Amino acid sequence: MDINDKNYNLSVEIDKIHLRNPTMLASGILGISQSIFERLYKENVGAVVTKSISVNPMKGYPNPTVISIGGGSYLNAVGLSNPGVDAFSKELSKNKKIPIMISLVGSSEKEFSRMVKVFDSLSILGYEINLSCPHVSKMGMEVGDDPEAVNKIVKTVRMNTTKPISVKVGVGSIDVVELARVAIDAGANIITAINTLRAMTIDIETMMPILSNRVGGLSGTAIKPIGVRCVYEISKNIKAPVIGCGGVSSWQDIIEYMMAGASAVQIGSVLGSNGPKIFNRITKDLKNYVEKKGMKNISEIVGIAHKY
Amino acid sequence: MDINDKNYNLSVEIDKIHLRNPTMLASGILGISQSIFERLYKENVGAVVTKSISVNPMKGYPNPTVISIGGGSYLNAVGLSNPGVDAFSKELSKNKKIPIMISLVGSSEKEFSRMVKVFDSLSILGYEINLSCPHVSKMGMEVGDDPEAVNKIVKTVRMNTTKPISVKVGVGSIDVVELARVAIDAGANIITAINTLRAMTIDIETMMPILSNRVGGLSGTAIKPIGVRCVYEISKNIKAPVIGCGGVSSWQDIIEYMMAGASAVQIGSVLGSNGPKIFNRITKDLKNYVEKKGMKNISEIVGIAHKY
Amino acid sequence: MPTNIDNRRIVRIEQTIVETPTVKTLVFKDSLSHTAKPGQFLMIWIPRIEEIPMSVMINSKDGYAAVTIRKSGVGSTALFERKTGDLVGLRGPYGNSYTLKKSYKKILIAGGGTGLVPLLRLASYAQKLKIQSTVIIGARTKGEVFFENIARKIIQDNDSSLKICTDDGSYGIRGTTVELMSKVLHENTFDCVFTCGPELMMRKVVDLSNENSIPVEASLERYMKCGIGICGSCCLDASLVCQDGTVFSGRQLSKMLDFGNSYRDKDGQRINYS
Amino acid sequence: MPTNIDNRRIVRIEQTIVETPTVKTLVFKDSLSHTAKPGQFLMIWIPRIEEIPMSVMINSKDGYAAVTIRKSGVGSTALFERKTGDLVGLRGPYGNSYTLKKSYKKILIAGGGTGLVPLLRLASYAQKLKIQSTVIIGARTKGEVFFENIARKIIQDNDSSLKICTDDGSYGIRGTTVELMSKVLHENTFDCVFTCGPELMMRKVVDLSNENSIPVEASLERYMKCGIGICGSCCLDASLVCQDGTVFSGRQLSKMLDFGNSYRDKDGQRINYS
Ligand SMILES: Cc1cc2nc3c(=O)[nH]c(=O)nc-3n(C[C@H](O)[C@H](O)[C@H](O)COP(=O)(O)OP(=O)(O)OC[C@H]3O[C@@H](n4cnc5c(N)ncnc54)[C@H](O)[C@@H]3O)c2cc1C
Ligand SMILES: Cc1cc2nc3c(=O)[nH]c(=O)nc-3n(C[C@H](O)[C@H](O)[C@H](O)COP(=O)(O)OP(=O)(O)OC[C@H]3O[C@@H](n4cnc5c(N)ncnc54)[C@H](O)[C@@H]3O)c2cc1C
Ligand SMILES: Cc1cc2nc3c(=O)[nH]c(=O)nc-3n(C[C@H](O)[C@H](O)[C@H](O)COP(=O)(O)O)c2cc1C
Ligand SMILES: Cc1cc2nc3c(=O)[nH]c(=O)nc-3n(C[C@H](O)[C@H](O)[C@H](O)COP(=O)(O)O)c2cc1C
Ligand code: FES
Ligand code: FES
Repeated sequence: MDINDKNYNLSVEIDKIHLRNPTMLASGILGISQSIFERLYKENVGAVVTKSISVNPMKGYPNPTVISIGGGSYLNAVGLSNPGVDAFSKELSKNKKIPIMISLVGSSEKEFSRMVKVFDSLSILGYEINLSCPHVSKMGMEVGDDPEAVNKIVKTVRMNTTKPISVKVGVGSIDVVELARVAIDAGANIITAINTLRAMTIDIETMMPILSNRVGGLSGTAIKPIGVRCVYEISKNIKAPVIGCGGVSSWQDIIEYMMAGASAVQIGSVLGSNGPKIFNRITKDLKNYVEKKGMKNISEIVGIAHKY
Repeated sequence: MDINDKNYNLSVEIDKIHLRNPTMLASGILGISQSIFERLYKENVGAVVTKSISVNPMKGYPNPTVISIGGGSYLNAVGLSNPGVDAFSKELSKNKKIPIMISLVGSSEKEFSRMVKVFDSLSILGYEINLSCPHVSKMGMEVGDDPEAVNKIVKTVRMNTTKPISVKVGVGSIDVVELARVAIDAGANIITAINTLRAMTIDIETMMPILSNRVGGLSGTAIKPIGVRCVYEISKNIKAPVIGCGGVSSWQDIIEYMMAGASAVQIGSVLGSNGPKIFNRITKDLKNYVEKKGMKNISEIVGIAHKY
Repeated sequence: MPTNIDNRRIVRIEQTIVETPTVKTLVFKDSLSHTAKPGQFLMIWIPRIEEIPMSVMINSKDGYAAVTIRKSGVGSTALFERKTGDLVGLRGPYGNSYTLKKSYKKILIAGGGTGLVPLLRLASYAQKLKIQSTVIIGARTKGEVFFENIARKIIQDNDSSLKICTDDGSYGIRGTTVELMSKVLHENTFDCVFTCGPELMMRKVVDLSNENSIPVEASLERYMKCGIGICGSCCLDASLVCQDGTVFSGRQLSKMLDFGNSYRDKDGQRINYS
Repeated sequence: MPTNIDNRRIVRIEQTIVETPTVKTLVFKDSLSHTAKPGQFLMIWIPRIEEIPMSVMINSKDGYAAVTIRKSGVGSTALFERKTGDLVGLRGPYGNSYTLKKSYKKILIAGGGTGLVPLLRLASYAQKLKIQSTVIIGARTKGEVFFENIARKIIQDNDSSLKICTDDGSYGIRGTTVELMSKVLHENTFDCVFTCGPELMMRKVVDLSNENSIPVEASLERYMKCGIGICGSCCLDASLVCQDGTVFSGRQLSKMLDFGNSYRDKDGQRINYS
């Protein structure tokens, strides 16, 4: 890469993936439109992850599906609504320069192999397998909580692609480090941690759960210390790059995740209050940080907290 | 109970326990001093839970052990410091009128039976078994994640007392409903949910984890939607009263937990910013609520959200 | 009183007004909505049924606001059927708004159906700024014309500036909004055109304004889940209707491939306007 | 600039001042600490080693503050050994403070060792309010007397109002703080007595003041983890030293069973003062 590239000292390597900077768009956030991906790229995002895609289109749950609970935290139960593999491969068909990871969700090996076969000819970085959506039955976390299913699905995806595979883990009812180990042993290259945590909120005036699905996933500020802990524990115990995710809203949060062991960091909910321009602001702030500290490259800090 | 008691319409029953109102002090908060319990009782607390007590005194971890992370959330890794069963039974020996539950922690059946034998002659309501402390090895959650150990420990405590037993569960690596089921099947009467969630924070200036134990437990505002979800799921699936805990800072939070299925609600971290007088304020607010809604008793709303 | 627009407020419906057999206005108390800017919308929660975006209707009573619903699918029908005393939740107002420049002397407002909701709020703002408005209300047929009285009251100073047209000529002038607008443009000059209504109509209004080199702004609708720029379901080319809109300028719209051509369904698939 | 006292600030040690071989003052920049009230304390983080409570020492340079440490166990020794340029973390200032009433004309300040830290801050506040202070500094022996110059500077208006005593008579007057105080009380009248130092000394100062019907306030120490009223480790009877204290009045203290009698260890066991 050109040493004059203004992002040079922010560039990171995650397995075989090279990114101009460590920021990524988290899955499910603005994640269904190539035009939006192009806009985010202009705003300096390092890479984008798509909404989790399933074999068939899914309408998701009725609204309310996304609610702000204050303090920069959110609950969502969108129900993995997505246009399905065929419509979505058309959406991305003209992609050339945007670094895209496709998030996959499904309930059987067959579904995953079908999707990878369709997507693999596109110009994409690789895949993120969503094993951690906490609010859709027979998909996401219900798969992620079953090590045998994880093993089979990751192996299936591995057989169908040479591109890097990340497995997205969450706080479910199996230890996050164990889950990561199963995924890496089955052939995944990267771990993304974490997804939302199962949560709910009840409106006390009407006495009713607010989300139509009643239970959803907690994201945003509230989960940051849990995400940092998971990244720290995974990177301490598993030999694979980790992508951090959960509650990031500033460059300081990115640095904290990287010090805990993340090679790159995804940003989700905070787009709500800040819009796509947050990537531009945060990458500028990161550049300032790296320059002020006199680092050659930001990845010098990856996992540095493990020293202490 | 006298109908003229000013708390009459706030009184709740949890198994065999009668409380004048549904507020309780959470374990580990101000929980080692009989004088403090008396002060809290004057402030109108419904009941107090002691710091988790072990057979031997424990110094806990070096400081920092408790840190505020902003927005009403906290991380702690006190390491279950406590004076041990003998000193603590002396502490409570003169108790007459304060409704106290003793929280117990340990790593073997022998330890639990030893403690219950000492405590059972005191004037106390019952026990809360802490199976969910996320940051001390061989105690708390490491026991709680092992259903066989849970079964044995609860059975042991059951054999040694006729007083009500609550088991405190958390978000670990076994499903919270499953854990509650094991506990109730083994003879527990009540479930307390939830404890703190494993989390950490790194100071980016020094690049070091802040807690001396590095990893600790997240409490306060951040975890409320997770606590509400756990109470909702447990009370939906298990036939036993549930005590809610996690992130409560107002009367509205108490109502939300009760609508989710909690018969009483514990308050912890918010004592930090509000002091013991918060019990007085919240119980007044609850009384206003009950009166405004024209309810005979606050327990009318327990689990009401399950209707929808 | 809540100051954060994301806070969900539970409000009681204080009054219901039948506009047509399928259109109803619900009045409620909410100070944040009362001061919404023209073009902004609320997310209205019909508990345990749906949450749907609704433009904020004007209500002159201090602290009060309203929404006007056309009954269509599950959510809007449930909302339509709410009675005085029922509770609904709401959050917002969200989105940007029409821009009324102080230099404007005369503006053209063209729309129909519930598209009039933000336009009437705009007209009342214009009136306060002493900007003269010509309002075109278009409908397919007489029974679908509503808000005529409200519009007349707002632009009371000049009766001739309210023009109504129906496709079948059963009321007002026969013809479409765009045909009528074309005529009006020949006879008058305007500083800006503002539109809201069916997208194909708006496409034509925007094209016509662009051709006549008149600034134009349109308020768009897309399928919305979050309303706050997170979920992406409301995307319109590279824009988010909830966060970057709902109001876009003719300049922005003329570069958009989706505008007047396609929208996205609940699952995010792109669907072409027939 | 952080406005929430709970926010952890990482500060660089700008200066170290050796007071005695085992007592050192560290100066750093922190505006919140600069404006701490007398009696308030900081939680000082020595990264990866300990976090310990420390009273805020006065520092006249705007935006700067200091702490004065007596080297004892792991944490205080590590802090003692920090050099200029090293980083420490801090949060606070926490706790209540001594109360200086405007009506006061003359006060007695009695303490020793690092107990002088909050007392000197108090003396400088008193000076600003034009309240006359008599300061008694007590120590076991000459080598343990420090802060004499700082104290003299603060109460510069009246040299005779600084009195120093040592148990062994190696410096100043021979005798204990309490003995000296007893003498001073015979010769003068005071509106209030303020004390900080070893608890058994404070117990005697409080008793003596109570006997003489002079209002008295003492700043206490207890083992602290959270510093913010959560953990309960600092309990003193039904009070929390971190939240309700550190300063208590003679009236409050005279009702306390723990004061001067017992404290709690790191594990919460009650230990009697020998
Ligand atoms: C910014 C904005 C302002 C609006 N203002 C008004 C108004 O003032 N009055 C009015 O009657 N209508 C208004 N609408 C349209 C209204 O939101 C939809 O008609 C309503 O959501 C239909 O819901 P449903 O459950 O009845 O429809 P469904 O049966 O669920 O779906 C029918 C169609 O309604 C539309 N729709 C459904 N849900 C949504 C949604 N969450 N967001 C957007 N469109 C949806 C879609 O086109 C869908 O195909 C507005 C829409 C937007 C985006
Ligand atoms: C409000 C307050 C203000 C203080 N101000 C000063 C000051 O200005 N200068 C000064 O030198 N000392 C001050 N201290 C005392 C100081 O905090 C302790 O001496 C110090 O914490 C000892 O730590 P250590 O690791 O060296 O001791 P350890 O070896 O860990 O323990 C030795 C003894 O020190 C005390 N101690 C240890 N940790 C704490 C703690 N977290 N909180 C309270 N006491 C503790 C206990 O009595 C313990 O038995 C203050 C204490 C309090 C509570
Ligand atoms: C509205 C919404 C939709 C989401 N959809 C997905 C999804 O489809 N697949 C997925 O792996 N994660 C999904 N997530 C989780 C995010 O990718 C991310 O893991 C989580 O929100 C934590 O990051 P944040 O705190 O920065 O938002 C979604 C989150 C939100 C808020
Ligand atoms: C400083 C601190 C110490 C705690 N110690 C214990 C403990 O000893 N035993 C226990 O069961 N829970 C302990 N907890 C957890 C609380 O009882 C409670 O479950 C948790 O803090 C969530 O409630 P909150 O959000 O209201 O604080 C502790 C929490 C804190 C903050
Ligand atoms: S509705 Fe979710 S981004 Fe616009
Ligand atoms: S130090 Fe924790 S309550 Fe005082």
